[in-house]
Amino acid sequence: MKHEEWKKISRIMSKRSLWMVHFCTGCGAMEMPPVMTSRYDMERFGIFAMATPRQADVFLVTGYLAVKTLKRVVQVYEQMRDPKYVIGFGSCTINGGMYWDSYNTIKDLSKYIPVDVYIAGCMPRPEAIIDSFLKLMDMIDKGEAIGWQKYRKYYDQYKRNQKMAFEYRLDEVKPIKEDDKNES
Amino acid sequence: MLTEVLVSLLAGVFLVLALNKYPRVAGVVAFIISLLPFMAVLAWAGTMGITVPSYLKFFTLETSLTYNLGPGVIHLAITPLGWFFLMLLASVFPLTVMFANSFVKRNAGGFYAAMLLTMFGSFGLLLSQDILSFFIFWEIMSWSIFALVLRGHDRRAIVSYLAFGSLSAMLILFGFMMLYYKTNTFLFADMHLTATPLTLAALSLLVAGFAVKGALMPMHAWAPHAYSRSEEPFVAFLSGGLSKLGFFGIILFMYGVVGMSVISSWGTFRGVPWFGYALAVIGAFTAFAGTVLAVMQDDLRKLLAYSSIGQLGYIAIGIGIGTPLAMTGALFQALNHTFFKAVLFLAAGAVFYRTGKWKISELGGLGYKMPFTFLAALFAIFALAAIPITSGFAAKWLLYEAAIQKKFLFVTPIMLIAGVGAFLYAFKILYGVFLGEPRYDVKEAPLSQLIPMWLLVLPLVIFLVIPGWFVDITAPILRGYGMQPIQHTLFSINTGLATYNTLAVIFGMLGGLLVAFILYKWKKQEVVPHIDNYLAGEPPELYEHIGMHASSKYFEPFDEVFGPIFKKGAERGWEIVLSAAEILGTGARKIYTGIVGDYSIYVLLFFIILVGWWLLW
Amino acid sequence: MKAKELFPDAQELRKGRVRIELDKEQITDALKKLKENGYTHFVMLSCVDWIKEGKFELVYHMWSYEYKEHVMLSVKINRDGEDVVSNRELFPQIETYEREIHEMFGVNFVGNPRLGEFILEGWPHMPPMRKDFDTEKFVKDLYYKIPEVNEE
Amino acid sequence: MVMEIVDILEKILILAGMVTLGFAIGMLFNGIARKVSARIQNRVGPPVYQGFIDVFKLFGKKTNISHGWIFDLAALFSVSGIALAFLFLPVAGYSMLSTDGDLFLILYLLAIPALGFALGAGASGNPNAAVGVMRALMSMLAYELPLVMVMVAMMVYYNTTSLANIVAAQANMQWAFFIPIFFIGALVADMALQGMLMEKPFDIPIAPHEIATGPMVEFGGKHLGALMLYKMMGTVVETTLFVDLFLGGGVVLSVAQYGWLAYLVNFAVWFVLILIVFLIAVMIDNVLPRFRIEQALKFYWKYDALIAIFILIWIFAGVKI
Repeated sequence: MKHEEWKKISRIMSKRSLWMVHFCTGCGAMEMPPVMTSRYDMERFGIFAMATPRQADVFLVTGYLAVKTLKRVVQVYEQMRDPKYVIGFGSCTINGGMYWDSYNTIKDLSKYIPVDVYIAGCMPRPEAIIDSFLKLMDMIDKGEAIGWQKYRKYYDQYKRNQKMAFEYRLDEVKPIKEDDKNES
Repeated sequence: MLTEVLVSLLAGVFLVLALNKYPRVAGVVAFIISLLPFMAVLAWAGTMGITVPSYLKFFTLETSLTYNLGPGVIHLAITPLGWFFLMLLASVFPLTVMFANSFVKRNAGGFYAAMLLTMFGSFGLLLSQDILSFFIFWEIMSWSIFALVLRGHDRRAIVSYLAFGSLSAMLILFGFMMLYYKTNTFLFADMHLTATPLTLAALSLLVAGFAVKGALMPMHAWAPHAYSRSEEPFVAFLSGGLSKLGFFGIILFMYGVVGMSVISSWGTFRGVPWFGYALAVIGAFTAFAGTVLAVMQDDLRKLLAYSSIGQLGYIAIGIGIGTPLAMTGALFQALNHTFFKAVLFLAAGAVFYRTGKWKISELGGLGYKMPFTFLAALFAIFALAAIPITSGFAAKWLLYEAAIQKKFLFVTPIMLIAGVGAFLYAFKILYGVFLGEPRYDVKEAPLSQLIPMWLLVLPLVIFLVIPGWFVDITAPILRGYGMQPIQHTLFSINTGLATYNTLAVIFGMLGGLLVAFILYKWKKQEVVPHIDNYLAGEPPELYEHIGMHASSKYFEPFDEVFGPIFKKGAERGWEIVLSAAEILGTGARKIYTGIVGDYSIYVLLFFIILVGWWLLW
Repeated sequence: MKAKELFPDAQELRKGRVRIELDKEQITDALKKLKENGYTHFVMLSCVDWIKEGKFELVYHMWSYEYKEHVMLSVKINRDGEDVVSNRELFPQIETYEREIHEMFGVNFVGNPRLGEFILEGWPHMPPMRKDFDTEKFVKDLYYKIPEVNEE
Repeated sequence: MVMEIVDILEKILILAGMVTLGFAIGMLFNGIARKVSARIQNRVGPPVYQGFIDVFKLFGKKTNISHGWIFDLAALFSVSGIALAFLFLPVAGYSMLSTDGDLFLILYLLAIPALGFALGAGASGNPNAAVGVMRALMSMLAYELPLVMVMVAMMVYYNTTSLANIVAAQANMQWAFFIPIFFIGALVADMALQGMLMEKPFDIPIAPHEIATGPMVEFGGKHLGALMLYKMMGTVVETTLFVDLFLGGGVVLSVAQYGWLAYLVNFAVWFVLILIVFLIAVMIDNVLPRFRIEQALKFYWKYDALIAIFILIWIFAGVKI
């Protein structure tokens, strides 16, 4: 079998079996039960809720993230194994939502960990959640869901941003040197 | 040549005592002398029908010897049963002495002297052919064990060993007196006993006396303390080797001196002599209770001590059932227990040597630090839990088969459930000591401790592959008691109920491992540090001061269920014994008044009774 | 005895709700008195920032199951770092509220050993609940200025 | 000599094929169980081949983590141990290695993957895993008592400990299920099977909501894939054990009489029977809550074992010696 075909099969398998770990700090967790249970039944797409990040493929961040929770989110994200995907859930992960001026919540999740799919809305409907998963599947199939590769590639930038948030203090943004570029 | 062996063992005792100031030298000398019994085993192997290459025969030994010591005659001879148990003891003994070289620091000469004297007593005991020499050697062995228990400086251990040791000696002495009264001879061979109540009483007393050394359940109370408070090399020898002498005694007198036909003529219960049935039930109870108590222990040595009690119970079951199958199983279990328990006690000693801790809840994560100790202990634990990738399984299997063959409907489930209970405490040792969070930054145990452990693991592997060989070794013993050895080839045993083929298991396991290995090597992996653990998202740094090792009160639900039954029951039993002892003591206190006049009256009374008895008789 | 009888200058806001204004030296005695007279439930300790007066108002909320009455003991202290005595011996749960108020407003409670980092991890700035802390400016200066990940 | 080698190779091929089939059935069962649960909960549910996809995906993960070589032993021991246990079972009356072992061997072979798994879970150092293993071992202690009681009763009744012989005896006479005393025995063993399969109400060892799937908490990627294979094969092994004991191993046609047709029919019947046994367990799983571990122990040792003792007494009184 050719390498390409093998990769294709592998992609199909991983898109049909998305095990997720959801980080329920925000109000978005409330929308998950209907999605999982008989009304919307996400298991028919092979999506299954897992208890630990070690077993999971998809990371669902439901709602706002305080800086303190961001530490846990990063911890959990780094414990997941590649390939791994992140879905940002609700307005809070996009621009802070109703917490846009809170001193303690981050505003844009994609600055700290790579997000593959965002779901807009406050709250997003269960249909929107399912739609986002279908979109993610589509992206996996086409090889577009490459957040985990980005995290590896721009690891120092993500780490720098996380550090700024954790310390509540802007570091001077160093211009990317030519040597660093070559290394990454 | 036998005299020379015995004399050099005795001479060794004094030699190492003289070398007390140079512990290392004493250790080496003791090790060289401790090899003598093993050489004797090899020298006698030919007479047991086992061919040993000539370069392993260091000297030739006469098979029997008689010493005329004025008042009595000591008859020594090698029998198949004696040879088998001598083989067990003699293979463990030099290795424990070797282990002691780095382990025992304090008054090492005394330690080696007492060890050699113990071996001397056991050596003579296993050879003796008359009750006089049997008792003399038994006492030498028992008292030198006492000397070693004394070194633990634990009052409970010393007092309980002294009490139970004396009780055992007393019971055995009474049994011997009855036997002598009945037959008027010292020699085992000349005793032709018949089925009388006196024989039954004598046999019961003897079995009860030997059960003390074998730590069967009502007589076990000394064992947990003595096992857990003495030095590990000695405990390995005590649990691995010396505890088998009790079963040697039971087999010798039950099947050798008294004989199966006499025992059967007292009546049988469902095809098994009720004497044996009772012994099997006691053994099953011991196996179960020992296991349950082992699960509840936190002290590593106490856990191993109770586990010893539990595993020895299986031997009693086999002896009790008394069919060829059961006897083979019992002897096989004796062999396995000798080796795996010695390994476990030595591994515990090595862990203590490096960390200085005995409590399971204080240890942890040593598997990566001491990998060779861990692997040896893992093998021993597999043998203990009777996992079919060591020889431990074959022994238990034979016992189960024997029990089913004799339709032991209620004993078999207890045996099986005790076997499952063994998984529980086996994992407690594994997790609590070797797995989990690394708490100590220690080195691997020294080579002089690793070599004994790994040499002791070897038989467990050999007899896994070739159980037929073991049946061949024990065949002369069974023939001696008029039993037919069980059907077997080199790699498989057929019991009439089923077949056990080790080759199928081994090759199946190897094939499975191969497939699993290929599956597993398919993808690369990276090794992460221990601290990188999923803790519900909490950063692991928070856990640094709490620790992530969950081994304290590990089987808490188990303790909650079984604790009230076993601990309280045992406590109540001891309270009764204690109050009885107190009543006796206060009674005795009234006699020992401390007034000289009273004592003179006692002496006078004694003489009057003596004279009166002589006149009236 | 009811709070009204214990403290004559207490003002009853409405039925079952009493407000007592005290100096900060009296607070421990007042709490003890109330505790002995049936106000056994210490509900919470809250803090209000009166920035124009230059005061922090600490409010101790008590509840009596006997009289079904909610008593608020109000203490005003200066904003510029005036110390207050900790009452953790009287009601152990006060400790937690004191830690929170210390973190969010910067009030120092003398006698509380655990005044340290509580909810905010590694907060280097002014206590965020004080009214002179400009949240919007802080957010715009920090979160909106964290750069996007540069994908080149 | 050549013939012997060809014979051995043929045997090895058949065994490898059977093990592969076993794993395949296990994966299929996983999908069926999820589909049935979904239908009970009025959902659509995943496709029945979901188990294949999941295992394939787990083995296809790009990066895997390990906590050291002791951790890796779990993957090796669990897959090889369960495959070995499967080989020693008579499947639809067809004996792979079952004449070389017996029931006791199978009981102890089932402990190899369990202990190997426990070893890996302990080596990960996660407290959740340690708690999960403790619960798993205790539930093992709990369900084994009634199970071995019934097994001992059957062994004494059929006067053999070999599972192959028990299956053969049932093919000759009647299935043990239809003997009244062993019908009760089958009920007792079915309770034990519920614990063996770790289905509710006895799924406290892996309770995902309390201890994050317990022993499996640190396993991901290929390690988890190996454990999934073990669990899936475990369902096949355990249900086959039950079917062999009580339902005659699914043997309806004699091989001597009908030849290859008998094999085909027997395999079909065996498959249907283990599926039914498994689905009963899944259905019980779907309607019951979860026991705490000491409650599970008390349930098995008080009620289940009591009925088992009744069976033992029956056999004790009835069998002539």
